[in-house]
Amino acid sequence: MGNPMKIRAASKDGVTEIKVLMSHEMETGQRKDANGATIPAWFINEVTAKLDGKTVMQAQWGPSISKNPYLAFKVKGGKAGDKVTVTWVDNKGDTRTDEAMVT
Amino acid sequence: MRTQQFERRQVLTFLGALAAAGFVVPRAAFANWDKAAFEAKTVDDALKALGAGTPASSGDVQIIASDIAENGAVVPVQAVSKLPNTERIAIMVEKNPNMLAAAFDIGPETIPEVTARIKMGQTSNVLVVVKADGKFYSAAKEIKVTLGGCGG
Amino acid sequence: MDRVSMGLAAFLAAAAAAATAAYAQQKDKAQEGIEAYREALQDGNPAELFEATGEELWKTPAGPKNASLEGCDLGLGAGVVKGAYAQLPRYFKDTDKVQDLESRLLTCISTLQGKDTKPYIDSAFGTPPKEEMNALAAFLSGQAKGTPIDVTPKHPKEQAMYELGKRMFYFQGGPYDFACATCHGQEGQRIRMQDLPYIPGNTGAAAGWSSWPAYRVSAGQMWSMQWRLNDCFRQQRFPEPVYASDATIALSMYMAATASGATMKTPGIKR
Amino acid sequence: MKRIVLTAAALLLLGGPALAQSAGTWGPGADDAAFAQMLKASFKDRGIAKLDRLSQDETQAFCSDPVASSGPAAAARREEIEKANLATVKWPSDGTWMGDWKEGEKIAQSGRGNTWSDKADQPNGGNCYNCHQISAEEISHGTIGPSLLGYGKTRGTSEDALKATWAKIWNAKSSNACSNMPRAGHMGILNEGQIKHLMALLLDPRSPVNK
Repeated sequence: MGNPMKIRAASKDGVTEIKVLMSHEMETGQRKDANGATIPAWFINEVTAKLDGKTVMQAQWGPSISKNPYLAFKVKGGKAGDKVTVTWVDNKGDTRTDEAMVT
Repeated sequence: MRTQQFERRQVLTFLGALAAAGFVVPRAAFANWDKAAFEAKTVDDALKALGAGTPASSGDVQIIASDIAENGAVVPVQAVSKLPNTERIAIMVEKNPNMLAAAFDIGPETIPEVTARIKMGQTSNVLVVVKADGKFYSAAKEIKVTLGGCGG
Repeated sequence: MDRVSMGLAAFLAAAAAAATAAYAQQKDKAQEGIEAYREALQDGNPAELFEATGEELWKTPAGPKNASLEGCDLGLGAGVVKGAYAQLPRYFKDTDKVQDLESRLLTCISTLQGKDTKPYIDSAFGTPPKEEMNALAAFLSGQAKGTPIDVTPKHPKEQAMYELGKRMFYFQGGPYDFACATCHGQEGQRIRMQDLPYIPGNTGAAAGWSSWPAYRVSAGQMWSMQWRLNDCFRQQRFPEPVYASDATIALSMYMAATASGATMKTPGIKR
Repeated sequence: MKRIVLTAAALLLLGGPALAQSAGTWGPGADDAAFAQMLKASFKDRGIAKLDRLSQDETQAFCSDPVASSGPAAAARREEIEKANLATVKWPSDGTWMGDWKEGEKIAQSGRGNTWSDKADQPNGGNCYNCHQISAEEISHGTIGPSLLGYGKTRGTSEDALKATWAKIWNAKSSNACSNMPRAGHMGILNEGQIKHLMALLLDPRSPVNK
């Protein structure tokens, strides 16, 4: 299930800014371990964000996204107290969903 | 292909179980991961896979990033589209083995400005490709990756 | 594409000319670029993920005594975490020792939780169980963020630790004749593109001390101060310092006392 | 007045064990015995980095005290140390001074070697760019050492210039007792062939350093 995400969402002048930190190795599949064996690729490949139940962002990622990914974007609308839900799925099929309130 | 289908079934089973437990949003919320585009080894192949062909260079597509990265493991990049009806924003790193880093599907209420952090194996062009009103546009910026620290 | 070839042409032209003025300008641009990069990193610090893990470790009962670490006295009284990190290292009566955060945590892990601390000392950084120390350091240093560093050696053992740390700072050894002072003993120098804080001065000591523990983007790891110092000694070509040993605490005491008065910005984010 | 000061000083000296321990540059509690004890308890062998690396030679011991090793009083001792280090320099065995500047550039770029995570059989880097500007193309360079851009252009390749450069790389303490620069040849960091490549990087007119 992975570790919890850190989600921040703040509404100002009719725009909600959403910032998400995710805990993930984002292994490229290009690296080798100490014994010379290739470390298999392991990365988040899909991220979905919802604001107040409505999908506002769907991202597809490759292994070129940095370890412990950070994603920030802005949405028109949204107000304090609205619920932000972020879900990621990785290429091994592991997934995690976390929520935060807009402030 | 078989492997991919198998993986997908696994994902579905896993998600199904989680959904039943009330943990996740329905499966339908996810776009299909574009394997062809993400496994493309050249910019042209990736653009083809994204259906972008040869995107027009546009000043309305902006890449906000420092000219130099102190470390290639984490390079902050903001991709901005000033084009009306932006549907999709993709970030590519020309010299990475997996050159497509990310593709963002933008909802109608979402402002087409996304910030992400990408890996860069070496100094390279970073490309942002935008799909707006069904057409494709792009911009490029070179980001230098420096060798840092004592190198020991 | 055009931008690249133009950039390259300009770069080559500058290189060919090797004129001091052109070079200086280019260098300034490089410096500017690096500063913009560092600023962009500040926006989202993955250290926060480790702070969350550390908080859980702090609050969750564990060990033979099935106790949490919440009763740990970090110097401001049992269980007080707010600002405690900014006043470490310090002398502790119960152990009759000067301790930094991590050596103090080992004491609490032993006394409160009843765990054997040897695996914590001997395991490699970033592997269990020592990885817990990075998360705890992220959490506890975060609890001191924004508070002033307040470390003034008063107790004779604190004063001795400070002096030993200062002497350690200048101690040369190994095949490269390196001391900490080789890189951190002059003002305004760089190694490659990295500015080297001048540790014997307040500003430099503060630049270092107030920003560690930090998330290292190069490795994608959360580094405690002990890990930071361990890697300094590695690059110095020294043998390995024992985890939480006196040499590391002495150096920390020297740095923290020199940095006293500056504001804690922990946990930081670094290249 | 004088008497009072003297009395006060005497009192201080007799004052307490902490003060009595004060030794030279270092304050109370950091005398030789206490410091040696701390070192012994604080380090361990790892990989190729063994504890014997903490046993200082004369140069290292002298330069580890910033107060005692600087200033006019230390001038004679500095000169002695420089002489002793100069005597360690091994000159090129076959009379040729310069190798290939391209190889030299690679050595100058590399900072690898001699840490506990390195293996003994891998060639060491020279660490040069960590501290010096060398060729103009490399913008990621340190500033602890002076810029070497145009090094050969300003110095030429006279016997004196060749010798001075060789001696500096082989044993940097031969001309500056407490230089921050490692003694690449003397300490076995780089071999004769590698040093020749670095010589070429600095002095060969074809090297980018001299363009």
